[in-house]
Amino acid sequence: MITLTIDGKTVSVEPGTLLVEAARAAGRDIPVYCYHPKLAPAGACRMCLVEIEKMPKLQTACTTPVSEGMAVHTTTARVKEAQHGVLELLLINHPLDCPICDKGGECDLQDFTLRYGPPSSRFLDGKIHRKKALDCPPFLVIDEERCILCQRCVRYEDEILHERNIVLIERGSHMTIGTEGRDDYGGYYSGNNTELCPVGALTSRPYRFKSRPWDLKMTPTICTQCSLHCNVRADVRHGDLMRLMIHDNPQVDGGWLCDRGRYAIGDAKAAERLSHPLVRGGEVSWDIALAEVQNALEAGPVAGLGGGRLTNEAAAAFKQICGTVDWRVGRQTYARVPGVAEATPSDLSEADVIVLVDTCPMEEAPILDLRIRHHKRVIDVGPVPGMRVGPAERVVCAPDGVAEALRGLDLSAAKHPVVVWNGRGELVEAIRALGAPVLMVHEVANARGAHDAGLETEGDILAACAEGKIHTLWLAGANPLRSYPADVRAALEKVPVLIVSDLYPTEVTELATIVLPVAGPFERAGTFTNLGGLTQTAAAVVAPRGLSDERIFQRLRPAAQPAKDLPARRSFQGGNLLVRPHLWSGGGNTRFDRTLEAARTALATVRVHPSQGLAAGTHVMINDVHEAVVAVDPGLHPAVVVVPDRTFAGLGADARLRAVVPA
Amino acid sequence: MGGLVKGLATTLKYLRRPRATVDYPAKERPYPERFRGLHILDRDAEGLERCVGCELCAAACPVHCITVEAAENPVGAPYSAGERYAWRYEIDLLRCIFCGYCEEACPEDAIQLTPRHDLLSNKREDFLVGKDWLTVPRQ
Amino acid sequence: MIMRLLTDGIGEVDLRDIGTYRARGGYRAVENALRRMSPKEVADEVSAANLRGRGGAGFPAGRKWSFLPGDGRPRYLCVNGDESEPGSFNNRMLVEDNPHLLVEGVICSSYAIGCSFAVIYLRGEFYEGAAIMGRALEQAAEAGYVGEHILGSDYSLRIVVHRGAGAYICGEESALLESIEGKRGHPRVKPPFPAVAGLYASPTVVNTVETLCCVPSIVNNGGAWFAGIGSPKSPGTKICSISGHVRRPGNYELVMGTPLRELVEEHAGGIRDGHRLKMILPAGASSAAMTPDQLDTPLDFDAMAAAGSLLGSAGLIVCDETTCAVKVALLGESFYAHESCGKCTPCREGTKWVEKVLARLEGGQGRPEDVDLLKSLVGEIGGGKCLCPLGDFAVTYLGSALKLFEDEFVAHAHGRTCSERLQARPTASVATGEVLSA
Amino acid sequence: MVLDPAETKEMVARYPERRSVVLPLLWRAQERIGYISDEAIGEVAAAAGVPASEVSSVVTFYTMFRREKPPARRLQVCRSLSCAMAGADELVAALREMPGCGEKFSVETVECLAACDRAIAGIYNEGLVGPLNLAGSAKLVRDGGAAGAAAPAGSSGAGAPLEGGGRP
Repeated sequence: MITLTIDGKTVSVEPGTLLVEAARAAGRDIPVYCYHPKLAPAGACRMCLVEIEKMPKLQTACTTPVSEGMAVHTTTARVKEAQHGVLELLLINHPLDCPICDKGGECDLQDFTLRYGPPSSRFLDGKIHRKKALDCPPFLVIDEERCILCQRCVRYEDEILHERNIVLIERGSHMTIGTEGRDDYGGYYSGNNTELCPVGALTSRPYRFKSRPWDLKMTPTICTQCSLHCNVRADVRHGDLMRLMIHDNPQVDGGWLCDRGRYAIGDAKAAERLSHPLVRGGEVSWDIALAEVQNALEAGPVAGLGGGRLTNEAAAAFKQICGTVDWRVGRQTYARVPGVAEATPSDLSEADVIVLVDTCPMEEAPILDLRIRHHKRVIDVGPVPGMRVGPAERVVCAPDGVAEALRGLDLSAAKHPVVVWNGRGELVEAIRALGAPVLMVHEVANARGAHDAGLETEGDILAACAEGKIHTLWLAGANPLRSYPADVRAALEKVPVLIVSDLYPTEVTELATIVLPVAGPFERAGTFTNLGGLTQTAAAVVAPRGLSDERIFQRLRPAAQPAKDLPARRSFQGGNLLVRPHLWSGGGNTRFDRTLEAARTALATVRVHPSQGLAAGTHVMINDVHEAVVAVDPGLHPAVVVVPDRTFAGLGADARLRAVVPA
Repeated sequence: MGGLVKGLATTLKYLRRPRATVDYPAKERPYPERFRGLHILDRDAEGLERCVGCELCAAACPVHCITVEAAENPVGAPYSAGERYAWRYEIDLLRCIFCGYCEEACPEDAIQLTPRHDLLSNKREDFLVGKDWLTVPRQ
Repeated sequence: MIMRLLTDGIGEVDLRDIGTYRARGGYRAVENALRRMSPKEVADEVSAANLRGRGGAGFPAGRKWSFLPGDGRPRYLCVNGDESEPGSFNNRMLVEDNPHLLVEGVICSSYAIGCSFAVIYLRGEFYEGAAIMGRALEQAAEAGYVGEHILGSDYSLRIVVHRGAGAYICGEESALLESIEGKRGHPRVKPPFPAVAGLYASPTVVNTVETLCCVPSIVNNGGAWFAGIGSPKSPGTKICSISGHVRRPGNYELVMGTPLRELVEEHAGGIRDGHRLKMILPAGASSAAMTPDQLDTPLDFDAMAAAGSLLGSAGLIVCDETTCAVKVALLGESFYAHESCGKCTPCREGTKWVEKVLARLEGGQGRPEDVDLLKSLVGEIGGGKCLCPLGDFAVTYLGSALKLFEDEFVAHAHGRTCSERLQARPTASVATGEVLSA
Repeated sequence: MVLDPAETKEMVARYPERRSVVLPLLWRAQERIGYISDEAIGEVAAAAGVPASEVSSVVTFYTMFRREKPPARRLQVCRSLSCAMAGADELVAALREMPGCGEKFSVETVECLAACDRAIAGIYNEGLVGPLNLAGSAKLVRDGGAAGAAAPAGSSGAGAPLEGGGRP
């Protein structure tokens, strides 16, 4: 430990601690703009100049590490004069449009000017005017005039994302930030910039002019868009969810959010939301609907599908009510690999080798990917590249050759290997043979919780439906028509009573006998278990539209005869048309969220290998029904074609791709 | 007896004096220019709303009688100069104490307290006034 | 006193030809070093020579080399040939007219510090210099001085010429490294210094062209010999670039410690006819002005610092009495505002502000409070408040001029202009084809 | 393709790390087509292994890189101290009044060219020229090529006595 004094106060900190952090430990606040605890020191803004005894010049507290016996002063006349100077200079070209700025009220430039700044400006020589309210789709709005060029965003792009979506343009007093060479942001993590930005230069389109910070009621909760469960702070005004902010949990999210998690706030206000229970198409009261449900539960063999959306409590209740329940609606078959140690997101930071098994974390759990792309050694096995950013040793194999490729890996030299797998395909034996802890990436948000609640069953419920063995099937937030290929519709049509509890009218509510509108995310409280086995609480921050799943199950009695003797599970993987998760298409209901609309492209993208001879941008038809546009990806196995999950209904192993000549 | 005379004399004296009351509402007593009466939302020289929906009035209001919600000006047909305007601006006049803090807080001189003071209705909801009531008409 | 250590033969023979260069004893230092000396011995001679960096700061090269940690990481040598300080043009001459001397210096120095990859960073405007340097390296490689197993020894060295592209800031060593790494030329936070984490985060020495050109003669003649030349604390020679209102502007290689007066009056031929000296900016636009009464200051690092200015890279700009101190400040400030990299606040915002105020003063739109404003801005930008020295450079002349010529600033602040004083030359229109006298 | 792939490969191999090749390749692109096109940026980015946006950002930092095709004749006049004291501003103003400025030729100001002994110094296309006078530089931008009074200078020193660096 190193002992030093800051403004006469003695403090002991770890060696290597920067003065700005030591000062915080001593209870002194040193104003900073460019400094950010998650970014490397830049020394750019010069706001944190302090006086250190025996040093002739003022030093930046954000770049100076502590040393033994150092005597630091943060409030001397020289320091105050320097702070004065820096703020005066920062403000000369600032537009001072605080009244219309979204950052007003939580802006460091406002706060520090009030605390450390000059009372008025001596600058009379005409401000430099720049572009304002520059849209940077899908979510960012850039205001070049307000920017103080602290370069936090630019460094975040470089150091955290290893992308360069926002860069510095020009130099000197002409310098600005922007997306040089393109009009949109082009990444999955733009929203963090709005929080990193100490001023109102980077704000978000969905929150634009929505509220003032002092109007907001702020509640910590979790995001349930994917299985990582990043911690968020939900800001509510007048009962409406205005925005989600980072609520740093080092074990889970490391203090970052992806754009889907941050901006998926439109459910509560979506016009399409189901408002009343429906029985055979007619609106009824909850009492009548639940009585019908109870009758159906007692009329014959009952099974339930779903659970990935449910809280742990609701999942347990679902299991109790239906008896035979399976959360595995999509292609995933494992929530954890039996007999293998479970890894946590933090383990990724410790790992020396990471093996991606036919998994693309950037699409399936984007914040997890931020921990992976830093790594020097990532082995990326599978027909589709799992790493979009950062170096990786690519092991390309055919869709059915993954197990074989894994057998070729030798991890014995690795001290701390971690395997990342999404639980798809028959790979359990091959993965177990690797002998490394496994971090599962789940297809649905609470797969791990559903697994723990016992929502797994031997055999195939949908196949049982097709064979007429099920009388009442309850789909709780599950939509097999989007997740499963081809012949599911026939199976569902065979079920005498189909109960669907969901937020929106979907393909399955059309077939349903009874439809129950349920509370969505941020409308219901409960616990969720993430991919690393961590259970956290979600809060209800806005008024529910519909009853929560848990409340519905509480009002029912268990089914008389849960379905038994189900046929064996079928594998849905096959052929070379691979259906893979895509951030903006995942999670079935994303398509209804208006705030996310900006991120969705008009046409889905199909990825093919260059050897297929299709040029990027070519329009293709899938099964002569779905139109899509081609992207060429040399990282693919030459024979495979990748389509985004939950985008094209009813794709079987026999799906065909046909190029059409662009108009 | 003396008292009666004295009283009558006073009455007579006041009879000749000008009247202290005015014939309201036919006539109105002039108020000082800075009298803090009912609010208006002013317009700028171009006829655009001055209010940009910054909510500082609402923040300054000690009785929380102002509600503002802002939005982005529609392209081509802006309500106010610049990027932002208030699509909702409500004052609960029954709660207002006419302290004038809103006027002081306003960076755009949009909300102003006028000498007008005719606060009359027999329905409570009439005292919850919105933009249509507050905004001065275009010249 | 003129002593031609680095410029010997320039203007007389074509030293760009390796044959000519070798005929005059060139590449002897490489042979001496590689055949007869260990790397440590070469470094020791340079330390003994007390060779101080010619780039401006005057830091001893031998000490700079000694900071390299021996932790197995590769080491690099970067030659700073980004000469951009207004007034300084001595490196250009060395690069264009004596390229093999630099190559020889680079080889000896690389050998001394144990580096096998060296970069000669030349400013982008040196189109011809880069071509000359490239040819010199080819010739040196053919002759076996550069490449694998130099002169049959175990020592191998690769040298590349890397061109800048118009950025004064790349003369700052860490910005130069960023530029070599293919990035924007933003100075880095120090520490770590380049010696510890420089190019590709490896130990790196950055020396300027002239410094490295001194090395061959030190290797050939020994450090003690070099240390005996000129001022005891600043030994050797210095190529002084002198320009402005003198009769014979040009480069003059002088023994360190030669009085300023000798350079100005003897070698440069004195002030142009009919005029008298007003001030000298001894290290280009970034130095505090010196006045005629300081002409006897010896040209070495310490004496110039003691006189309140600096030797820097010795790019002297001489101004006669027709020069307006405010106009000079404006020209300098526009330069720094243009060249500020923009990374740190005081330099980015401050230089532009000062430029605007000075432009107003110069254009007759001054305000009485402007002089105080300028003085205060000198304090806000200077005094080590910026990330790199550019901020200090940007206000050094201004700070000195505000003291020396305050009356001129005050006069401008009250609306008087004297810009016509700078336009001493007859101007002419294109139509008449009349020639501007030059 | 703006760049020659074989040459690019050779240039990448010169450096211990790939991304150092950004500036050399940008120069090569500018030599080939006169400016840095979007296509060139893409090729440089691919060769250096950095995102195109970053290459683009680097281009905007350095003043010598152009993003647009320039006129055939370009004169850049130094405007820093010594040259300004010799009348660079007046020279530039006069040249800019000439017909064809901006289309047939361009006159720009640049900062110090390290040729103060040849004030007023300039760069004509890619060669140093100076001392410039009005007649010579006018002829240069009008007719191109080497012009008498503004003959492209050799290097500072060679062929002229060192002590008398100033040109006649």
